[in-house]
Order: sequence, then structure tokens, then C-alpha cells
Amino acid sequence: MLEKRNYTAAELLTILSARQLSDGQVVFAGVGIPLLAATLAQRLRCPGLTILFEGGVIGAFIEPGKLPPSTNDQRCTKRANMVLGSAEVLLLLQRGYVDVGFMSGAQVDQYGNLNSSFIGDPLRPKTRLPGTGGGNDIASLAQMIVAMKHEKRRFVEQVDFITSPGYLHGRDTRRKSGLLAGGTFRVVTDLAVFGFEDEKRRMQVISLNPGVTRERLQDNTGFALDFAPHLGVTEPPTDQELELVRELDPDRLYTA
Amino acid sequence: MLEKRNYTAAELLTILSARQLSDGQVVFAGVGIPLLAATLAQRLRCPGLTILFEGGVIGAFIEPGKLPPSTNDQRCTKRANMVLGSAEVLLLLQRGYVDVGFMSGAQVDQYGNLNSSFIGDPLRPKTRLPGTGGGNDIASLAQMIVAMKHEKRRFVEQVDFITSPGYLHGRDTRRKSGLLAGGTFRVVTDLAVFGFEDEKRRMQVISLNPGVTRERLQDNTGFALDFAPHLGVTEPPTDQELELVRELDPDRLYTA
Amino acid sequence: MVETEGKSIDTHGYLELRQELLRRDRSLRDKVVSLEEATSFVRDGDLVGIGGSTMSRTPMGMIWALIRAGRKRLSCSRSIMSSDGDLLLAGGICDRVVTSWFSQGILWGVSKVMRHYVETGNVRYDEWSHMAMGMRFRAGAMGVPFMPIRSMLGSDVQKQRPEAIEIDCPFTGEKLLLVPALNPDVALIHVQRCDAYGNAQIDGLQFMDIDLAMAANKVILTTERIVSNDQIRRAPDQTKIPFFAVDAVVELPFGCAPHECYGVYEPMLRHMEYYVALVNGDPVKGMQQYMDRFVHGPKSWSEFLALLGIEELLEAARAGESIYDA
Amino acid sequence: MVETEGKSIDTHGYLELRQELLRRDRSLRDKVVSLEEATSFVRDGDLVGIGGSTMSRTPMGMIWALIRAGRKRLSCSRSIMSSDGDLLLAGGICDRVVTSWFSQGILWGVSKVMRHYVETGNVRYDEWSHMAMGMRFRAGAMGVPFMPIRSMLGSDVQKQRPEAIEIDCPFTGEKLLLVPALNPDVALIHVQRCDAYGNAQIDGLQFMDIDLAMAANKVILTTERIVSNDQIRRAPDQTKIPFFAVDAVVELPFGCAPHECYGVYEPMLRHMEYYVALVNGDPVKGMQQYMDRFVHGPKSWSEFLALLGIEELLEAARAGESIYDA
Repeated sequence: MLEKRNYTAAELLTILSARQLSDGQVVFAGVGIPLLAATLAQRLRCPGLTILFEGGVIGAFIEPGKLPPSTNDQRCTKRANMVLGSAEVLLLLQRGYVDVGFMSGAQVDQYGNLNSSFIGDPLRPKTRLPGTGGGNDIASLAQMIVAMKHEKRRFVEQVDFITSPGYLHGRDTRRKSGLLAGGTFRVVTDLAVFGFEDEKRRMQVISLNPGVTRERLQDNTGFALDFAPHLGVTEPPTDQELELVRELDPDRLYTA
Repeated sequence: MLEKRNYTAAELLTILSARQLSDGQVVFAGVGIPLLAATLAQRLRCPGLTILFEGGVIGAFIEPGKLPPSTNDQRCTKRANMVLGSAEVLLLLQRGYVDVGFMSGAQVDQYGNLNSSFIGDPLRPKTRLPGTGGGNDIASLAQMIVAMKHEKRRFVEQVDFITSPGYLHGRDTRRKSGLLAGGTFRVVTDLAVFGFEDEKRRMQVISLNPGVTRERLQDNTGFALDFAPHLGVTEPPTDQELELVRELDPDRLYTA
Repeated sequence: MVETEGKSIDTHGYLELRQELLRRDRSLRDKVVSLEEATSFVRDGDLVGIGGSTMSRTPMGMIWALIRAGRKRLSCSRSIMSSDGDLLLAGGICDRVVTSWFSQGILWGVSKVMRHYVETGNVRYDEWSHMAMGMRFRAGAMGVPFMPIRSMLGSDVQKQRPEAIEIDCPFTGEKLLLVPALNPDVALIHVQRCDAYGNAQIDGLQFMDIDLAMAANKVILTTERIVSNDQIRRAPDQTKIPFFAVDAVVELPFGCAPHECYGVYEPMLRHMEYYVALVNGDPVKGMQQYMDRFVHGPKSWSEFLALLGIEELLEAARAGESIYDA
Repeated sequence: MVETEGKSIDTHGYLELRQELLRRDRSLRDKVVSLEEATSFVRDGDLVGIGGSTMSRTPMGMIWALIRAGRKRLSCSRSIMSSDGDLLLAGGICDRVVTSWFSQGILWGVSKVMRHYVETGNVRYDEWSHMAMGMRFRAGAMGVPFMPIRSMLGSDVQKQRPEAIEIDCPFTGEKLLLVPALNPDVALIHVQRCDAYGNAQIDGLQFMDIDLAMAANKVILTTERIVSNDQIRRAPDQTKIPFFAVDAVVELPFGCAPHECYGVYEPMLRHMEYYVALVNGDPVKGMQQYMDRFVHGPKSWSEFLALLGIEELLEAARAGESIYDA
């Protein structure tokens, strides 16, 4: 798609997301690309990485080709280190045990806030989305990596509704609201990788994915982009990364 | 001792305490006379009585001759209905699941307050006692039955330290302090059975044990006694009660 | 109840809460009833807590029976809602959901049935964070009016929930959110096994069911199997819900179908796919068709299971038991 | 730390608490050390949380090792203290206990050793109700600064503890007591089995050990047996403490002796009776005699066990295992 080798946007997202993780981290992962990315990192570079599921699982190990359909069913517990209550696993976030939360979102804005609740009037919304789930808790209490497809209608200046807080309205507004830890750390898309600038806490392009220009990125984004002073180019997926993603998800359940 | 048949003060206490319980109740019992009394009631009249232990046991069943040395060791769990954390079993009191708490105490006063903490200066007490354990929680959150030996130095006008609250300073002081439920319901001794008068919430003799006179009871009590208008005489232990107590505690571990 | 504009926020005063408990018969007694009899423990307008999560250990049989019994105006709370929620809404028995997430399962995206009812204003969706739901049940279970949490702060989820109160911590000065206790009038929970008294053992994922059971003012258990009290007492540290918190016990094999019951059966995915295609195609007519055939059609739960097909049941059971393959 | 007159009340600010956690290596790694090496995880002046209750699952081996290592000025918190507390005081390593009850066990009445140290003003006894201790650990485990409770109110136990704050509930107007989180610097916990990473499974009575483990800034596990990670993963719903909360693992058979370890051995009552007679006869000299012979005398934990006598160990083990006789 972007390179001569064929890979899907979802495969790219998975691989770029996996690269954001470090060995020894404890990662709260949702089903789909987050789970796949965490497993990829675990197998490739981070044998001491621990994956948590919202349903109540610590130290999940995914078998290639047996990806679970949600984080709440029994498949997620197979050969895990610990199964516990779902309030208990969420409280690990609050206690500070979790380094990184890994999420997708319907809408993201310049301060890394996510909307997965609704668009329109809360009592009679135009579009009612599923809701926060653990998203608000993860985003409030851990460093968050957001992985999502890059579309203009999804990259907006301000989300219609802050379901999962990034830096709220920038600067110290997150901290002032009582959220003392965490914050959106990275946004990974099929077009670029973003970080957040230290002072204003506004989204900033760190690196452009292979073949993507500044102009194309801006055209697909609903707010004016900042670019990091030392803007990089994302390393394309390696053969090893692509092979492993395909081994883990041979049926393209998550990576179609 | 009090009657022609021989029974110990502890046996009498056990039997009189057991009579305060009704079928279907959930009873929080400490080791010793409380446990024995609850088991006696369960076997004699109250098959649907449930016994809880502070260590984390619901629905304990004591086998004759195998009384546990404390409520925290494994013997207490044998053939119980449920074993759970000790905070969890105490929280049942707070949630309201427990009808009756059953305790002994070192000192009791006219308002049914108990002291099991210390006598003297808190930072350098004359006598340091073991402390509240779950006593304060039980007394704060459930109807309490106190079973203790009747001695003048232990039946005082005001306890040196309120470890487990009865009616505090009488009238509505308990409720005003934030304790909305529970209260000392009965005090059972080897000399008499006491209740609490509705208005002043002061201790009141309900019935004198067989052979005990008003004068003897007053002589052994550190405050001026009130007698209920219809003062009764305690029914002496029946053969059935005595036999069962002795079957449950053949070695007189609790009833010496 | 403490009232806010028009609608209760479900927080009880302590004496009222204890009064409810005092009224319950907490003695060790047989509580076994039929599925139909169990519906009488739920009254119109009740706040109902639903156990399990997403497609796991959902008390589907009990929900199915409540729809057939024609209950009205239930407020249903569950940490994560799935097609159980679709049935509650389309079955006409529920006009408010209290949850953190409502979809048909991650495989199929957002529920069009839920969207239909919420977007037309016929059903109110009270959104809390997943942890907040857990802490509301926990406060209820502990007999206190609130739990402090550190999430929801600053977000619009907080702004939508004035029932939660923000404070400055008297110990640290930090901002905290106090979420109010949730004590459902009745909880519906499905377990792998319990005895006739209601001592329940849950294998695998527990979700928030223990707190939910202790928080509720009544608990209806459905169970794959009623076992002897002796069996329970041989492993008392596996008991997760004590009998005195339980008011009715219904033996209901495959009681979560077409959802999963840990270690017993996995979700019946063929049926779920048929269902999703039908109802998302037309959330009103499709759902009516489904209800006619699968909810109102069968004479009994066994007849419903027969409609799912023995093959799908066996396949789900084989997959369910495989969790114990070493 | 938030300070009151002279002495910390053990409540940490949130950022400090998280900072402590960030410093810990939470990766899946081998943490097995010797009993002697494990003592280095406890520093002089630490706030130490002790698992188990009364004479059950007490980490006696670890306490024994800390006395031999000569730690100083520890503040020790345990919901219910027993002869473990005697050793801490007489061993000279502890100058404050935070507990609800301190005795030698119900059979022997109040501890004369405890009385000696507290009544001479050498040791401070901070008394909380049993539930308050549990809720302090729970708040610590949950990462919040307090838990609301409905006990201790009105009593002199409350008056002695200005660290707890009484409030009027913003939801119900009721009086509540907020007890501050207790996050020990280090927790000592003994379990039946864990793997080399620290995934721990606890059988039978759990007491407050799970909250204690999650509340503490470091956890030292002693275990009857180190098992393979595969064994743990075959029954993940039996894991009670996750490996990333654990910092050191010591394999220590009979690690609770002379106390009990559920399902493995009951208390060694002959030794306990010998002990109580000796130390209550003269809480200073008797205790010194006991320490010389049983704590400082043996070269190793095995030598200590040999002093207890193989016969008593076998008898205790026979009784311990009998809990599983149907």
C-alpha cells in the first residue's frame, strides 16, 4: 500500500504501535490492534512485557491463530498468570501498576482526547456510540497510546465529547482537573506517529510514515498540524515484523 | 453452684446466652462462650442459625469435642459454607447482614459500653489489654449480646475507655455519634440477665438468676441498679441444655 | 432514596438499606424455584443489576423469562452490556441502562438496536466509566454511600454525571471523585454451581458479580447445576456468594445461551452471527422477528435451547470445557 | 508523607505513591533469594505490613531473619498480632505496632511481653478496629487516600486516632469516618505456593493479605514451595497475588512455624505452650532465654525447625493436611 511490499493499514498500525512499547512494561490492552501490537512486542523484543485485559486477566499469552473475540471471554484466560475481578484489574491502573494503556478511538483531537460516547444531544444523541468502557479509566490513570486510522472526520480540533481524557484543553488543564498521572503519550496512525509537545500539550508529528508528505497528512487532519523540530521518517515494517503479525493473525481477524 | 445440680458459671453463661438467639439469625461469634452458646442454640432450637467468625468464615459448624482455639485458624473452616477475607466478613456487619454480635469484655458500664483496650494513660498505660479486634466493629454495627462474669470491678459506672460502644452516654448519644444501627441488646452474667431501658438507654435487670437476690446483685455491681417493672427469675438450665453443653465441650476448654 | 431532577440517583440512606435487609429471610433454607416463579422477585420499576460481562456469564435465561413475564420500566445496570441489553430494550421491559459500554460484542461493532432506542429518546443511557461502575457496586456491597476514585475527573463523562461529587481530599488536598453506591433492588447472576440454599461457586472470570450480589437488596441466582450442600462445604474457599445474600435459586442448564459460561460452554457464535445480521439489518422489524421466534415462541427454556440446535450446544460445550485442557 | 505531631500518619501523596511503583522492576523475572538476602529488602525505620492473622500464616521465618539481621525502629502493622509481635518487640527491631488486637492467642490471654514493652512506654501501640485496619490496607491497595467506614465512631478508639477524619456524607448527610490509606514500605507474606516470579496462590483463609500485598511498596513472599510457572498458569483463577506486586521470593518450608499454614500444618501447640509459660513467667528474662535459644542460637531456619523437633513438625503437618479429609 505505502511501499512496494503489500501490507494493510491495520498491519502497519499494529507494527508501529508495538514499537512504542519497552521490555518490562505492564500494558493494558483492548482487543484488536492493541492486543496484537502488545503480543508482537512481547515476542519480538520484550519477553518481560505483561499484558492485562479489562475482563480480569494478568499476564495473558496469545497463541498464534487463536485471537480472542473480546477481553471478557474465557479464551483470554487460557494460560494466563492470574484471573481476577474486573474492578480489581482496573484498580491496578489507579494504584499505578500499569505503564501503558493501549486504545483505539472513534474521534481524537489536538490534545489527545478521545470520544467514544456520542455525537449530539446527550439525552437524544444523533449518534450513540458504545461508551467509555474502561477507556476513561485507562486514559485517566496511565500513559496512553492511541492507535487509529487516519481520517479527517476522526482527527478533529475538539472532540464532541471527551470520553477518555488526553490533555483536555492543553497546558496544565489535565493536572488541574485532578488527573495527576498519565496522559496521551503517542498517537499512531497509518499516516504518521504523533507525540505531544511539553508546554502546550498539543499534538505534534514526530515522524511521517514512508511515502507520506506533510501536505497529505495536513489534508487528512481536521486541525492545523505542528511538526517536531527534528521530524523523522517512520522506519517501514521489517520482514520480521510483518511475518510475525501474519503468524499471529493468519485469518486477518484484526488486520484486514 | 447456684442450684442443687452442679454447673459452672461458664456453663450457666453459655446456656443463658444461647437463649437470647432466635432461629434464622446471623450471628457474629467470638471464640469461647459466644461460640459455644451459638452452637448450643443452633443444635437445640435454631437449625437455621448462621455463625460467622472474624477470621473469615460463614456458616461454621462445630463438631462436639473439636472446639477451635481461635477464630483465625483452619479448624474454624472445616465444613463451613464459605471462607472469605477477614475484611469481607467484617463488612457484612456494615452492610447489615448480621443480626447479633456476641462478645465478652473486660469491663462494662451502665450504658453497655465495653473496655478491652487499656487502663490509665494511653501512651503509657497502667494495664494494656489486647485491644478491640473486631469488637468495636461488631458493637458499632450489630445488636450486641455481652456475656461476662459478674464482678464489681468489671461492672463499673463508666468504663475507663470505650473500646466497643454500647449506648455511649445514654439517650440518643449513640445515634448522634453516627452509629445508626445496633446497640447493646443484652448483658448476660452468672448473676442476672440485663436489658436496656428504652429512653435513657441505661442497663436494667430483666431477670435474676436462680438464687440471686437484688441485694447480692447490687453488692457485686459498681453502679446503682435499675430493675425492670416486671422483674423475672431466670429459668434454670435444663438437663437438655447442660447435657448438650457438656457434649460440645467435654474437655471444658471454654466452660471450666 | 435521594432524588435528583425527576429521577432517583439510586443512593439509599443507611437505615433504609438495613431495613431492606432486615426484611429478608436470611436463614439456611431451600430457595429453589422455577424460572417462571423467579420472575416474581422482580417488580415493575425495579433497579436491576445484571451479572457477568459482555457475552460472558450473562443471565440470559432470566432476562428471557422477565420479558415473557412482561415486566415494565426496569432500570438495568451492568458494567458492560451486550446483546442482553438489546433484548431488554426491544423486549419493552427497560427504559434506562446504567453502564460503561453497550455494543453487541467487539466483533460486530455498536449495537443498532441500542442506537435506535437511545437516539429516539425512548431509553436513557447513563454512562459511567467501567471502574466507576465497579466502585458503585463495591460501595453498595460495603454498606457505605460512596467510593472515592481518581478517574472520570476532567472528562465529559464526569460532567454528564452530577450524581458523582468532586471533593478536595481532606488528607492530601488532591481532587477526588466520590461515586455513589449502587444498591440494585434485585441482582440477576448466573453461576456454574450452587446449593439449594444459594451458596454459589464461580469459576474463572468473576467480573463484578460478588460486589453486585452483596450490594443488591435481593439476588436471583440461575445456575448450571444445583449441587449438595456437602459438596459446597468440602471446598468452602471456592464459595463466592454466601447463601444469605440469595433469595431464589433456579437450576437452568445453558442458562447463558447464546452467551458463554466459563468452563462449561463458549458463546454460540453461529447463532450470534445470525442474530446480529437480522437485527442490525432492521433494528425494529429484525428484532421483532427474533423476539417472536426465540423469546415468545418457545414454551420453555429447553424449547429455546432446541431452537439453537443441539449441534451448536455441543460444539459450544466442547469449546467451553477445553479451557481445562492443560 | 503527611506529618502529624512528631510521627507520620503513613498517608502518601498520590504522586509519591506512583513514583515508588515506577521505581520497581515489574517485569516477569526470577526473584528467588535466600532468607538472609531477603532481609535486605527491609530498611531501618520502615513501615512493615505483616500478613496472616493471629497464629495463622504468620511469616515467622521472615520475622526471625529480620531480628537476626538487626533491623531497627520498624513500625509493624498487622490486623491481629500474636507471638509474632512478642518477637518483634523483644527482638528490639520494632518500636511501634499498628493493630487492632495483640495477645498471644486466645488460649493464653493477653501477652505479658506486649504489656511490658507498651506499659514502660518503649513501644507505641496504635489501636484501630479490625475492620479499620482492613479498610486502611484496602484504600492503600486501591490507590486512594482513604476509605469511609461506619465503625469506630463515638468510641474512644476514634478519639485516640485523630489521623482518621470524621465527615458528614455529601450524599446522605450521615456521619462517616474516613480512615487513611496504609501503604507499608514493605509487606511480609507467607503463602502455600508461588512461582519464581512471585505469582502466589493462597489456600483457605486469606485474611487481609491480598489488600496488604497490593498496598505495599515492596512485597517479600516466603512460600512453602516454589512451583513452576506452568503449574500456576494451569489454574490462574487460584492466583491471589500477581507477580508484579512481588519483589522477593524465598522458599521456606514450615515458614510459619510454630504458627499454622492452612492445609499444610496446624500450630505447634506444645512449643507454644512451652513458650507462653517461659515468657509470661518473666517477660524480660524468659524472652531473652527464648531468643538466645530459638532465634540467635540456630545457624539456619532448618536448625530452628530441628529445635522444634521432627515429631512436633510431623504431628502439625498431619493435623494441617486433615482439613482436606472430606
